[in-house]
This record gives sequence, C-alpha cells and structure tokens, in this order.
Amino acid sequence: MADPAAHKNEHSHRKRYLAVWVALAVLTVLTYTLARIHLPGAWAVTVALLIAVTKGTLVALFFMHLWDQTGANRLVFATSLVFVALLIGLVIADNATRFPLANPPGSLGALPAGGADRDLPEAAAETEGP
Amino acid sequence: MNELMRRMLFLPEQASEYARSVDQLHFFVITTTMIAAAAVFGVAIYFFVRYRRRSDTEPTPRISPRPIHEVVFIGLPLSFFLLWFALGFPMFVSLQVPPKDAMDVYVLGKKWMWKFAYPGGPSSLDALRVPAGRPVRLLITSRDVIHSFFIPALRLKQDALPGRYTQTWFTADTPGRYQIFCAQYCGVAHSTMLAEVVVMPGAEFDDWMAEQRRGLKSAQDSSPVAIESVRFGSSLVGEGERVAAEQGCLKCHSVDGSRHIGPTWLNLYGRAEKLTTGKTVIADEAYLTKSMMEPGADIVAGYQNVMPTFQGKLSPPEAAAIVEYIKSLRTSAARPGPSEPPAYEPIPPGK
Amino acid sequence: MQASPLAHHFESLDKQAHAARLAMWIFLATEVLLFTALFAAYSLYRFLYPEGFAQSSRSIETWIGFVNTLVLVTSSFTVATGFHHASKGNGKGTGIFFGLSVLLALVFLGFKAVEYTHHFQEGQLPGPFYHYEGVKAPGAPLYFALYFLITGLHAFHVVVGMTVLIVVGTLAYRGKYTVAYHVPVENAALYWHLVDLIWIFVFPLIYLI
Amino acid sequence: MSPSLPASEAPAYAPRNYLNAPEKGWRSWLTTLDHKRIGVMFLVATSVFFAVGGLFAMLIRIELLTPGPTIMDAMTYNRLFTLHGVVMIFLFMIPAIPSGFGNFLLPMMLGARDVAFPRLNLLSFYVYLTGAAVALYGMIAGGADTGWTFYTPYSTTTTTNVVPILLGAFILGFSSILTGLNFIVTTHTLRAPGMGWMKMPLFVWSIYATSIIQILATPVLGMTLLLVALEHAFGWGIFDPARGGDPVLFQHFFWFYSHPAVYIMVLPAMAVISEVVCAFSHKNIFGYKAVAYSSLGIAFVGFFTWGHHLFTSGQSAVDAGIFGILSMFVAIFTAIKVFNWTATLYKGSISFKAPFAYFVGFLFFLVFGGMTGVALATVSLDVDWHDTYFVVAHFHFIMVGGVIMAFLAALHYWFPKITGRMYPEGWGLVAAVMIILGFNFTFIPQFLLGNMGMPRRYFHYPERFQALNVASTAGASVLALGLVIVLVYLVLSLKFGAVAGSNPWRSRGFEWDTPSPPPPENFLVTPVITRGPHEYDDSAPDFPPSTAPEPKHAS
Repeated sequence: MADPAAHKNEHSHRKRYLAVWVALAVLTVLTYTLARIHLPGAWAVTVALLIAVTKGTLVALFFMHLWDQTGANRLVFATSLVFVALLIGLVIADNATRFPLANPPGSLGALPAGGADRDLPEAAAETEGP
Repeated sequence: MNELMRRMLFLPEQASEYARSVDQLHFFVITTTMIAAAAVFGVAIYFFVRYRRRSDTEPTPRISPRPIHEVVFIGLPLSFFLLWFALGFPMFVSLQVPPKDAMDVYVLGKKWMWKFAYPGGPSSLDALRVPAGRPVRLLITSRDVIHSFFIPALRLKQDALPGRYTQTWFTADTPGRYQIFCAQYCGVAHSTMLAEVVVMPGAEFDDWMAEQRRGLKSAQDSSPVAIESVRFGSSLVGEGERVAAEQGCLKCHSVDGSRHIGPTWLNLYGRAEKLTTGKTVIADEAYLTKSMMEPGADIVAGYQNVMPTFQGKLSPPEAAAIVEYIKSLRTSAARPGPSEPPAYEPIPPGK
Repeated sequence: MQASPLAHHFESLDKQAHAARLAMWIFLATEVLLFTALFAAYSLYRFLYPEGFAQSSRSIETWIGFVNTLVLVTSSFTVATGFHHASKGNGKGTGIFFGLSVLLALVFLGFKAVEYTHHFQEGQLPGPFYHYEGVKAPGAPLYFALYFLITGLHAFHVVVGMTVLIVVGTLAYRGKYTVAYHVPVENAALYWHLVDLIWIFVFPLIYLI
Repeated sequence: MSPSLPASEAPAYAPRNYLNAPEKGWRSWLTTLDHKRIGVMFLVATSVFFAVGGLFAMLIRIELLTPGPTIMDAMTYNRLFTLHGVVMIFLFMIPAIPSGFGNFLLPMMLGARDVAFPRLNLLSFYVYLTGAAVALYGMIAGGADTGWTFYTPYSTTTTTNVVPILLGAFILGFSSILTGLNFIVTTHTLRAPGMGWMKMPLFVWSIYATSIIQILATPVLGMTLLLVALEHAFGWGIFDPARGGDPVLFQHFFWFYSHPAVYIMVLPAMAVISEVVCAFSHKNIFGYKAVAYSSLGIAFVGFFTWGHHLFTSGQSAVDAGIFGILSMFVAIFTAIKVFNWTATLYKGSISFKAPFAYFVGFLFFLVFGGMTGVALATVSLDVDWHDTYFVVAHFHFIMVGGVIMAFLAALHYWFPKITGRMYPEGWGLVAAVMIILGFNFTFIPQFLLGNMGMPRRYFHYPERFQALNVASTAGASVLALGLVIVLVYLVLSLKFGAVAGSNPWRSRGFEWDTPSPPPPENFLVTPVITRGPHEYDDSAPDFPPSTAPEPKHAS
C-alpha cells in the first residue's frame, strides 16, 4: 500500500511532482518543436510517440503513484496496455497483409486505382510493410 | 470409404479436388472428435456406475494429480489440435494463392442477386458457367452490404465486401450444376439470394463462350434459379453495362483495372489522363462521350489509336448509360472528393 | 464512494481504502480500453491513409493542441499537489489546488470550444458533413470523424473529471478527509491523471503526425 | 463455521434469513444492498428473459418447419432471430450466472459479509434493468433485423429500429463492468481470515476470471456499438466503405469483445460445474491448481483468438494463421478442466441427483461442442462451415449445452440454499433427461444441416433441408417441455418443497456452512477458514471444525 511509503517520502514527493511537471512541460515543447521542423518520414511518428510514451510513463509512475503501488494495481494497468497493443497490432497486421484489393481503395493497403493485376498478392507482399 | 463418410455426414457432392481434400480433413477431425467425446463420456459413465454412492457418510480418498497427468491432459489434445491446424492451414493458404493461368470471373453481389462477368466477355445473372478442369479465379465484390459467396459443393466461401475486392479460386472437375448461396446475412431476401455454378466440359464451355461473345445466347442464361425476375433493366448503370457488352466495348476495355487494348474503365471517371499530346485531361462526361464519338481526338498516352467511332451506333441515351456505367466502376469513392457517394446503389429493403 | 469511515463488511479502514484504490485502477483500465477502440481505428486508418491524415493534421491549429497540452499537464501537477496536501491532512490545500485544476480545465475547454467553432466554420466535420476544401486526399473525412470522436470523448471525460474534482475538493476543503482516510481524494486525482494521460497520447496523434 | 448448529439433526428452516430480515416487503427488496437479494433479483430477471428468448426460439423453429413461409414473413423472421440472439446473450447468458449466482454465492464462498461495493452492486442491477428496458423498447418499436452481430454496413443502413437495441446493449455493458469490478475487488480484499488464494473455491476462481474479461472486453464493445449507432443515426461513421472505412474493422472490434464474451458465458458455467462435480462425487477436485489456473488461462488466451470469426471475411492469410494457431491453445484450458473433472469422479462416491445429471449433459456437450469449435478454428474447414448451421449448432452446444446445463445445475444445486427448500428429485431427473435428449435432437440435425451447406439466418430454404429441420423442431419441443416442467416444479417447491436444512447435499462448500436460507450477514460468526474448499477425505462425518487459533488476514 502507498501509505507507509508516502509518509516516508513526504518531502521528496513535492519535489518529485515539480520535477515531473517540468519534465512534462519540456517534453511538450520539444515534441511541438520537432513536429514543426518536419522530421523525415517515419521519424516524425516514431519520435512523437516515443515522447508521448515517456510523458505517459512519467504521469503513470509519479503522478499516479504506480511507482509505489501494490502489485495488483500495477498488474491491472499493465494488462490493459497489453490488450491495447493486442487490438491495435493485430488489426493493422491484418490490413497490412491482406489481398490488396480487399483494402479500401485509395488507401496505402490497396494498389493505386487502375492496376488490379494477376500478380497482385505477390507484388503486394513485397511492397507492403507495417 | 470417402463415399460412406460423406453420406453419413450429409455432405454434398465434391466437385473439386480441393473439396475432396477438405473432406478428408473433415473426416479425420470429426472422427477424432467423436472418439474423444465417446472416450471421455465412456470413462465418466464407467465411473458413475463403479463409484456410485453407497452410504451417506462414505469418505473418499484425496487423489492429487502428478505432473505427468496434467502434461498428458495438455499434450494429448494439443498435439491433435495442432495437427489439425497444420493440415488445415496450408489448404487455406492455397485458396489465397490462385494459379497464374486462372481464368478471371468477376462476381458482384447485390441485394439480392449474384452477377457474374467475364473480362471482355458476357455477363450473366445467377449462373456462373465455368469450364471443368481449369482454374477459375473469382474476384468478388458487393454493391451494397456484405454478402458471402458460398458454394457447398466446392467447400468454398468468401465474403463480398462493398467497394473492394476479395478473391478465391477453384478448379471444378465434375461437370454439373451446383448451388450458390449467400451466407452472410444481408436483409429480407437473404435466403433467396441463390445462384448456380454450372460446370461444363472444357470444349463445351469454349463453345458457349464463343457464342456468348457473338451475343447469341444471352437469353438462355438467366433461367436456372428462383429470382430471374430481378433484372438490371430499370437502372441506367445496368443498361450501360448491357449496351457496353453488346457493343463490344468490353473486348478492349477492362472493368477490373487490368490493362487491355484500351484503358481500363475502373476508376476512369474523374481520373486525370495523360494524353499522347502531353496534355492532361480529366475524364469527365464530356471527355468520355467525345471519346466514343471521336476516339482519335484525344489518345491516352501509351495506347494506340485503334478504336472505331461509335457515332451513329450509339443513341444518345445509350452513350449516357455507358458513361453512367463507367462512373459506377470504381473501387470506391475514396478518390479525391471525400463526400462523393459510393458506387453502389442502395435498394430499399422489401424490394 | 463511502466518505463515511468504515463500512460494515470491511475489517479495517486500511483494507477499505485498498479496495477503493483497486476498484479505481480497474475502472481506469476500462477507460483505457474504451479509448482503445478509437485509437485502434485511428491507427488503422492512419496506416491506410498516411497522406490524408498528415494533411488533415496539418490543417488544424497545432498551437491550440500544444497550449492545451501544457494546460492539462499543469492541471495534473496541481491535482497531484492537492493530493499531497490531503495526505498531510491539509484539506484546505487540497480544496484550493483542486479548484485551481478546475480552472485550468475550464481553460482547456475554452480552447477546445474555439477550435470546434473553427472546424464548424471550415466544414472540417465528420463523415457526410465534411465539406472542407483544404484537404482532398482520401481519408480526410475519416480523420475528422475520429478527431471529433476522440477529442469529444476526451472532453466528456474532462467534464466528468471537473465535476469529481469540484465535489471532492469541496468536501476536502470542509475537512471531510483525514490523514488516515483520504482515498476519495486519491481516486479523484487518479481519474484526473488518466484524463491527462490520454490527452498526452491524443496530442501527438491528432495534432503532430 | 456455525458451530452452534447441531450436525445431522432434522433439517431446519432458518427462521431469520435474508428473505425476511432485516426487513420484509418489496420496497425493502428494491432498495436492498444485500448481495443475496440482488443476486436473487438478477436470477428472476434473467430467467424472465430466458423465457422470452426461449419463446422466440420456438417461434423460429416452428417457422422453419417448412421451406417457405410457415407462420410469419421473412421480415418478422429476421427480427425474431435477432431478438432471440440479443435477449439470450445480453439479457440472459452474460448476466445469469455471474450476476445471479455469482452475486449470491461469491461473498459467501469467500466468507465475506457482502461484496466490496454494495451500492455499486445495486446500481449494476438497475443499470441492467435500464438497458433491458431500452432494448425492449427497441424491440417493441420495430425491432432490428441485423442479427445480434450487428455487422456493418447492413446495420448502419437497415431501416429497422436498431439504435435503441444498440444503446440497450451498450448500457447492459455497464452493468457487466460494474459487477466484474465488484467481484474482483471483493476477491482481493474480502476473503475470510485463513483463506489464501489457493483455498478459494473453484467457483470463485472462475468468476474472478470472468470478471477480468468483463472489465477488459466490454468497453471495446460499448465503444463499437456506439460507433454503429452514430453511423446509423447521423452517418457519422468510421466503418462506412463509401468514405474509405473498413467494415471488416467493425468485425475485429466486435469479436474482440464477443469472442471473450463466449468465455464470459462459459467460465461461470465451468465455475458451477467445478462445484457440482465435487459436491456430488463427494471428492476432492483432481488437480485444483490446474482447474484454477486454467480459468485464468482461458480469460487471457481468449482475447487472442477473435480473428477466427473472420476467416472468410477478407482478413489476411497471415492474421488467419496467427488466430488459427492461437485458437488451438485456448481449447487446451477447457480440455484440462474436462479431464480433471472426469478424473475427480475416479474413486468418488457419486450420488446421481439432478444437478449431477446436468453435469453429465454438460460434459458431453462441452466436449463435443468444444471440439467442433476447434474443428471450426481449423482454418480450411471453417471456410466451408462458416455461417452455416454447423456454426449455429456448435455455439448452441456450448451456449445452450454448456451454459444452460450449468445454469440448471446451479439452480438445482443451490435451490435449497437460496430458498431453504428442496425441489422434487424425481421430477428433477425426468426433466433433466428430457432436456438433455431434446437438446441433442434439436442441434445434432443442425450440425448435419451445416454439413449439407444450409447457411444460417435463412428464411426460405431448399426442400432437401426440410427433413432435418423438422427433426430439429421436434427436438426443440421436447427441450421446451422439459424446461416448462422445471419451471413448474421449482415454483411449486418454493411453497411446498420439503425443508432442506443447512446442508442437504453434505457438501463441503463454505456456503453450506451457514443456515439455509442464509441470514442477512451470511455467517452467524465470522468464519475462519482452516481447510480447502473441496475436501472430502477426512474422517469427520460432516462439519469439520473451522476455527483456527490465529486468524490470518488475507491481503
């Protein structure tokens, strides 16, 4: 339980909150700036998401005290994240590896309009990647 | 053996090699299921009798499993299940990979009928004619909601998704007529969305196809199943399609996106076409109509000037119908212009 | 939950607090899963229409999202500080800091309202109502459908969170909680942090990439 | 746990019990916080909806007697099978065992006085009623014809009144979440002194696993149904193929909930069966840990298999492979349970009473239904069977054969505990035999229909399918008659049944250590758990002492 730990760390807690807040603000500014300078291709997404994950972890660990929670509470939260990843991952895996024409036309998963060829499945398997 | 099992399990006839191999797996799986169910149940019944309660205060021994018990409990079924998977999955994969030389047929589901079109050839309602012994790839789509194209005799099923294509293929080897169902619930007449696949000997099919291409036998095709009364006649798009088939447009223009003698009609409407002159035009109504009447005027880059003029062959309504048909040919409306309505025409339930 | 001390079926206050805290975490997990459906839809369509999503994302006011992120992060900090006061038995401090957070939340909603008005004027609306001229790439209507679903659902959570903060903050200000038992303050804070946490992911997804 | 009660004396009807204390009268029931009363109210409400759903089922079966229209038109038929599915799944099977029996029994099995949050518990009941009312309104105001699966784009374009039914299911989800949350917290925090995790009854383990699925899967369904409702009402959709949406995404979302939802229904059934098999073979469970952990295993792996509903929907072969192989693993946990239950009978002392008869039925249906389920997950076979009557028969084997068998077993097993009276054993066995045989006659023909290729949700069908359809309808009538008999004798037993006494089955379950019907506070003295929940091996005749010198707090 959090209480004994909280008593011990009373003073450090306030400082901790402050530090986390500053870190969050700095990361927000950072991600905003990086977005403005338009990193090439996949980097923009990767960096933005990495920063978001970092910020989220800070909030969860320190503001939400997962750092000093009991096992059950951590487990609950971790489990929910597993299922988030599961749903997103397998859904995208499906569309990324489908018979291309079964994806919405005009989308990356489907070929550009006007090219439904016999060799589609193989050609698509080579060009597609998540 | 095969025949006995097939009859015991009430399975329909097997019209392809694939159906026979699926049935082999079916027999294996059902047999193991039966044996397992019978074994568990038999053991349980033996226990019921052998260990029935004899007095009200009878104590029972505590029996705890040794690890080996649980290992057997897990390992035995799991190895069977994985074996099933190992046998079944390759068959599924083979369904996803049509052979290169397969003949294409376009299958369109709409409330509540199946329509089949042969590239550059005829189209028909509710009867899919295929040659025996030759691979046929089906490119399946839907005009409205999800349907599912199901041929029990071929053990084949594939959903038809609106606005996009799914594929499956088969090589039917036994000439005959087999039922096609719609297996995905699609509304009030779902259960009458039937059709037939007619497997013909190869030579016969070639003759039929040749005759179809001459436009002679188009009337014969829509007889077999219940809903022949539903025709495209009323819709402009259907009319355009009929005219296009009659006039032979589809001999040179594909409707599926493949490159042929002329540019494909799929997604043609609204497309920016680069011309031999280097200019670019948007394929709108005016351009399409002009191309029918003066085909040599604007040739799309990469194609020859081989198209005859249809001036005088097409009446203005017919030309308009063909334009409508071309407009309807798109993989969806996700082209530029986001709120563009879909390509399908919804039919209000209840006909 | 029970603001009154021990309920009859718990053996100790400690255990009751543990139960309430666990329940809150489970509830937060369901909230995460509730948003998951939207995030999954977003991810899929972003994967399918990278161009449409990128253009749409560029067509909206990034700086509002940026400022709102700072606002929410700060409110999360004030809530955490408020909870810190509660754990020391300073109910008044809790009330004040929670009040501050509610003000920040109002600022957040204010910006959101400005943004929504803007979208209405531009026609950046979901599905059939979409008539924005700026982005023609496929996927744009989907982007705005998801934009409104995600930010709308999040705004709804902000409103709920504000209500919770007001109620709990008032009770705390009146000295309802003690050092030994202040789990409602903790749960209210947890809820607000989750609202913040979700926004931290919404911000890059909607505005930046 | 009730040392004051003399063992093996003439059975007594506890004069002060939760039915009449602390207050009497319907008003006290509607505002009660007592988990037992809430459980009973859930049982009554779900049973009513079971009857409604059963009525729909009979109408469907009668309609299918002939290939064409028999007693209704296609539109009515489509509405009926939709409502049958919605009522049976959302209003009966998902809440029946967890919210009904779970509510009544879980705190007692843990030795607790109540669930952790009694107010939430009552709220859950009223949320259930609200959801049911909204859904019922939708059914009366036109009904929906989408099937309970609500596949887009059909569900978003249908002209029927699908929105209230979607919203009803959405609201019912909250009831489910609240109950699940309550049970998890209760299990974590309110175990009696001495009850470690490995001393929890298997019923609790299964309900606990169910609750995990409920809280993690239900929100996704809620969101999905809301999206469909939005798309239907305002065209504000993200599944609309005309705007580049992917209708298969809906199927992903839907089955992400609805496949685990199968385990929301089946796990509580397994919970009941684990108790019944021990109580009626008077024997310690064979492999406690295996059975307990397999519940968690089902809950976890059950989330990884949803794509096996999408093999023919245009899903990629890669996903089909992943889901296909993962589906093989989830069946293993069920197999573990089945084997352990069977092994429990070995050297037991089996009294063949009605609950045990339902266990026998359950065992058969679960093995056959479960293995046909694995067969369906065998990818290429699914291509043939998908959306045919084979699937219908398979899931009815699991749902009806599994869940309803367990529901009836529970109803008979705990009837004396809940009401303090016995049901007539002879009639119980007669009805059980009728139900089990009727059930087989109903659904085995449907397996064969599926093999013949009859798709589901068919109003018209080719004549060659008629014989088996008639057989199925005949079986359904026997099944229905059996269920009516159960209803009649159970209602009569409420008044005329013999007084049961605290433990008529000589069961070792903790819930039997208190008078029947139990007092409002469950146990007269706070129980201290000293033995496992299913121990029948000691020589003590009935009630082993259950006090320990040093109460140890479970955390």
